[in-house]
Amino acid sequence: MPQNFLEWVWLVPLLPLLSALVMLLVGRSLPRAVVSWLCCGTVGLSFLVSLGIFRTLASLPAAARVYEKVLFTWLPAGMFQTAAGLAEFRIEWGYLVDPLSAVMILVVSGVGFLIHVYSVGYMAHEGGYYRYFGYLNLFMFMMLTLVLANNLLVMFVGWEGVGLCSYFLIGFWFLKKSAADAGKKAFVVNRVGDAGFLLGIFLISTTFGTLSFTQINAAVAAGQLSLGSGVITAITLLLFMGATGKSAQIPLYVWLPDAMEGPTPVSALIHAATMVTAGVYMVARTNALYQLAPLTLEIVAVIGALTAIYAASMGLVQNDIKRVLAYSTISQLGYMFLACGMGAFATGIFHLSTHAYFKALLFLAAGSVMHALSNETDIRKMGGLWNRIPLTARTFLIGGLAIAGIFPLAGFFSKDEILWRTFSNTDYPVGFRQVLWGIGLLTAVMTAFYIFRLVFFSFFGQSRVPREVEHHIHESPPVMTIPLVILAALSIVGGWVGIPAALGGSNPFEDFLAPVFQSHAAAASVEATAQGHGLELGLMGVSLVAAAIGIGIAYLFYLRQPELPDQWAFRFSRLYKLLFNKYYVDELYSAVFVEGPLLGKTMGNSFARFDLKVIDGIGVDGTGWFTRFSSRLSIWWDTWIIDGSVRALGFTVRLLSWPVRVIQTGFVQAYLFLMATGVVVFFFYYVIRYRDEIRQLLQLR
Amino acid sequence: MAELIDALQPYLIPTLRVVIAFLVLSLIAAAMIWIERKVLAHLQVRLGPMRVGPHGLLQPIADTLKLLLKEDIVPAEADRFIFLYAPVISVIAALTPFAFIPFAANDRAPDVNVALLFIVGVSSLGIFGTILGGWASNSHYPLMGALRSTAQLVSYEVALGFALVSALLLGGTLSMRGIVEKQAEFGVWFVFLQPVAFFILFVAALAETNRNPFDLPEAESELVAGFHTEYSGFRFALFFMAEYSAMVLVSAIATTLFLGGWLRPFANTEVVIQGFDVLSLLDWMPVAVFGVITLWLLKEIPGADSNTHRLALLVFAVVFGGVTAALLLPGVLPAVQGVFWFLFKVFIFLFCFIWFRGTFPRYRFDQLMRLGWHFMIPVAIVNVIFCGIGLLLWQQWDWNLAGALWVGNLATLLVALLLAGRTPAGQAA
Amino acid sequence: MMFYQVTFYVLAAIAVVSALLVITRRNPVHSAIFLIVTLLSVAGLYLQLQAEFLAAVQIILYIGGVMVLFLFVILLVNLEVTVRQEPFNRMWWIAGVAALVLLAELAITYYLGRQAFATPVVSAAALQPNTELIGRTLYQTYMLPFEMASLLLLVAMVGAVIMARRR
Amino acid sequence: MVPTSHYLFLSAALLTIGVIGVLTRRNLIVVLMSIELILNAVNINLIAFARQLASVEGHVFAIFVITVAAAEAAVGLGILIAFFRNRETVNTDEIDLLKW
Repeated sequence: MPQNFLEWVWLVPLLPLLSALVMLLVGRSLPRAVVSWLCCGTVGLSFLVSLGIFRTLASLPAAARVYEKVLFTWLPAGMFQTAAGLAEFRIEWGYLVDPLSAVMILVVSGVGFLIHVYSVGYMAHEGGYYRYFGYLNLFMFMMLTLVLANNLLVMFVGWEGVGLCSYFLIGFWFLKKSAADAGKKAFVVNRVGDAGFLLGIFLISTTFGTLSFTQINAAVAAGQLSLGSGVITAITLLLFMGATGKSAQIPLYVWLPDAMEGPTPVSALIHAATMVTAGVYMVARTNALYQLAPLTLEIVAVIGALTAIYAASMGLVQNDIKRVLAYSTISQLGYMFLACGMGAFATGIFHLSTHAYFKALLFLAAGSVMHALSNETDIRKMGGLWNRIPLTARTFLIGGLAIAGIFPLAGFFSKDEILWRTFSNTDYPVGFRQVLWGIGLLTAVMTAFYIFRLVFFSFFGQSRVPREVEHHIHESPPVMTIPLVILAALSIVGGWVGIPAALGGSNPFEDFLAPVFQSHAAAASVEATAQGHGLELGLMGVSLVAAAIGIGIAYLFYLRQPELPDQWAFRFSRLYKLLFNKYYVDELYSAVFVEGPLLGKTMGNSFARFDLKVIDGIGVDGTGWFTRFSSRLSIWWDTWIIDGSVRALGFTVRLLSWPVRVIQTGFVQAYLFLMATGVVVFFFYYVIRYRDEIRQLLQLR
Repeated sequence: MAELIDALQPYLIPTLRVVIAFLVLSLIAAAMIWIERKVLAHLQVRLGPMRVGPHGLLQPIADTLKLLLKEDIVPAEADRFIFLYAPVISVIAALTPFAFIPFAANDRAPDVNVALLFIVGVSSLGIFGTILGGWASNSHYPLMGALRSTAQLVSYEVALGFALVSALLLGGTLSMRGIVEKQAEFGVWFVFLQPVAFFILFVAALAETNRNPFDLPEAESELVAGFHTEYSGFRFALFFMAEYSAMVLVSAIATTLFLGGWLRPFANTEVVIQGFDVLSLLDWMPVAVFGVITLWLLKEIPGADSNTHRLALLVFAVVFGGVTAALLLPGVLPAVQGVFWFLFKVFIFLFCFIWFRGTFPRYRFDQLMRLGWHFMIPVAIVNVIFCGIGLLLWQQWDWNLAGALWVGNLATLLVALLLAGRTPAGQAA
Repeated sequence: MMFYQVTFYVLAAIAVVSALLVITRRNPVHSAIFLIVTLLSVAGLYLQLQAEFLAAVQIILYIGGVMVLFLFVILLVNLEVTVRQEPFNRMWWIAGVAALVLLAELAITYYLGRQAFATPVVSAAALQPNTELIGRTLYQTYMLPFEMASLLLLVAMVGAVIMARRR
Repeated sequence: MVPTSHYLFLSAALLTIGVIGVLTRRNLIVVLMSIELILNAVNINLIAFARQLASVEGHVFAIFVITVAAAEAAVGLGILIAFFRNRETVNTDEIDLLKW
């Protein structure tokens, strides 16, 4: 009975929901053992179900690998005006099983299950045990709903749901102010993106008259919209805005580093493996639209590449182990978007899954380290732990190798796939794609560097652990280490499902996903055959070298000559500070969006502060660079280009924040008045625009 | 013109009734003042008014004249308009409902199918008279009094409403006439099926009409005379009248809902002795009552103080004797049966009001509130629930109606006792 | 039937005029009184529209409940200053203009659909017996919304108590 | 019989008056009263259409509206009292903390 498992798809999200409800209703009074067994059990079960679904799906012929189960009609809202004439707006709550969602639920529930188990050990001594697991399971439900949704609105429910849960979990220790603030920050920043997403949904519904993915794809296949038309570009851009919010891309990435305030397993599950990848998934899910909007794809690619290198550069100098991992997550997400931008959606998903393995592994291992050092996160207070907590250290090393992209670990295949696609994507002009590839390569170097900086800092060298912590360093209990081991294994073999043809593999992963991404998968494979494997192999070699260089520098800096980093930090102190303070972007945002609405005085102050720091920052560091060649040149450069640009920046920022400032009177009736005016205007528009329809409609009575 | 009459037809009768009610009630109010003073006096072993007329029988007239002739003062800082019209609001609110109350089977009261809701609603408008009058006086005691009485009325209106609901459930209709007919059909007054509800209704009524032991809004010892401290003369009289009309109104409602309205006691039971239904003697009750009064008046004549008193007594005796005689005319007795019994019951109620006033000490305000919210309302709600269950048992599993309801009542009493044990308000109750 | 129209127009006029007074009086107590007048005349309109039950509910709940609450609060928050202050805020004129535009638009719409909104041909007894019909609809078709409404009221009550409680 | 459209015009008028009150009055209590006006305008529409369509559902919805109105009034006045206790004012233009 092969269909059976597909019939059971609704179980996948339902199981976690049940235990979540139990937790949040009566959890307080349950003993911890029950809580752990119940929560992990339900997630494990839904993992098994998804495994079954996956196997059933794989057993079907490639063409038949789509199964849509409608549970009930959610919003039967009647007729409404669309670009394609009157259409009936009805939203069905349904689950769509196809290769893409199958892979996703497998990753989500699998990694989720491991992290649940790990949490049992990690949270053992924490209060609010049931609350934690309740939120975690609720998150699983929402995430699975998001992944399985058969239309954009249900997806949006999941989308908001995971945002909510992440808010809960970031602020899990809500008595700690920083945690509560971080939660709020994440929530607010995500609202910005979600607004875009929502607008995109509106636009889609008024364009296609439906939100169901299958129907949208059908409409696209029927050629309802022309390639690169304005509407489709707008839609895709809006959707991508949502993606940048959820997946922490420029400019909305700021919330993710702070989100590390939450418990480490949460960072692993939500802010590394699953939720933050929702944006990538959404882009891949709506690839049919994106493929019609080359402009958007280009933007996606650029944003992805920039985010990748930008975040990596910030990761270089952070001292908080979790923050480094957070920045690395951001930059890896950048890779995924780069892939999507290249139209290689399957590759993006591939990297998504491998990244889920090794990044979850890294986070959990980091958590285990913190566990051993009584919640110390500053790597400068670690070191020499290689033999003190052997299992954790080794698994962490494996994760590091994987993310650095060392053959034959998981990261290698996915990352190189991305780089190769970028390099050899013929949709883009020659210079452009090589530049992107270069950025990707540089990022790879940085990645290898900062990850091994972590490794050497925390596990090798002489111990810098404070005395009082020193004596009770201990390896974590098996309930925590076993998931580590499993994830380590996954990050080794995880990539082998996607061994490219160049290495004699047949990339079954992408073939499996191919039906979801019709055209481009085909195009890509055509390219592959066309260009032969020489180039691909060459690129692999290059990136391997890059990774090696990164590791080498890290080795040189942190094992061979530990004094070097400080010297460099001193010599390029401005640059160092700039990186260390994350380019002052938080300050900038707070200046514009938070304090901007205040009156000019605070504006002036914030800008004065901003200008001061950045002018000095970039300016003097510019001098630092250019004294190498000529101080006069550098002075000229400093005064005119740098200061000028920064002043221009500050000016534009002030200019931009002006309307915000004016509207935000804080006077209730002013807001009400704006609302009323909106009503008036729209009403006016509709009365004029649709007067005949109104007449007809009213005659019907 | 004719069609205008037709159109006005449904509006004429109520208006007429209101006017009549106004006249009758002003008489009743006057009489009530005398009765109240006398009864209170005798409860406290005093004589009460004796000077004006025999046994102070003419006291009401004197009081009325005095009130009407007094100067009608408006405080300087008062909000003039509101101050002047607040009493009118009270009176109107108290009188309008009488348009919808059927006094007898042969009384052609407009039979609106939401009559009860209207009566409750309109009578609840009386609050505005109080609160506005108190506010408009622009003086502290009236303001306090107004606030208190508002809080009190709002709180006890809930309990009152729930008490009414259980009667509605039994009656299955909102029309007053329908409810009475239902009681006739059951052959038992609802008070015997819903004693708890009746009790709640009675207490709530006391609170609604600001009577002892709930007369805080005009607690002399605390705030001079409550919301009508600043009022004098005619307008004061209006407030007074509104208060007594409200008493009569709640009594009328209670009578209709729980005491079988115009129904004679034992309306449809017979005790036949030698082919003669003894209970039918009750039909002669009106004659008996008026006759007794006449005889008493005549008996008083010899021992009266002065000739004027004798004259007055004689006049009263002639009036009552005339009434008795009129009742003996053929056909009159059956015609007035309903009205008589209705008023009879109402007067019993009014007597109870006075009796309570003579008996109970006054609550403290917080006690009052706690009693209302922590005891009356929960009990009332529970009672409604059990009443509903009882009716369900009766209709679905045809239990005996009375039995089911009584079980419900006992359960309610149990709850009440638990509450009483728990909250100090309960002890106060 | 002449009389029917007259009643309507009289009640409507009262409603509109006293509504205007509500928003123009300086003294909140006066506003409250005129609001009561408006509500009463609206209740009268309900009677005309064969909605006795609603009229009763309007009187009991709105006037006997909500408005008393309003007056009560006004008395608690007894502010003489508000009487002397400027009753309107700075943007009154522009807001008024916007609102009037809204009125105009509504008028246009209704004008467009005037045939549709002509006198109904329904027999007067269609909504009778009113209370029973409402009861059945409320407790059968709209059971869930009804329960939700009760829940809403509960929440509102708790919230109000919590917020107004002296701390 | 009065045509439904007249009821609609009446309710439009009440609505507008209510909106003006909400937008322009400074006294928070009066603003709340204006909201009640708006809700009443809605109810008039519902009832008028109930008569036109001979369906009692309009009445039911009007009841819901009244429920919401009651809840809104309770909460609104609760907030108002709490606010008055802190700031000794009920003027809307002195309530501008939304700015932060």
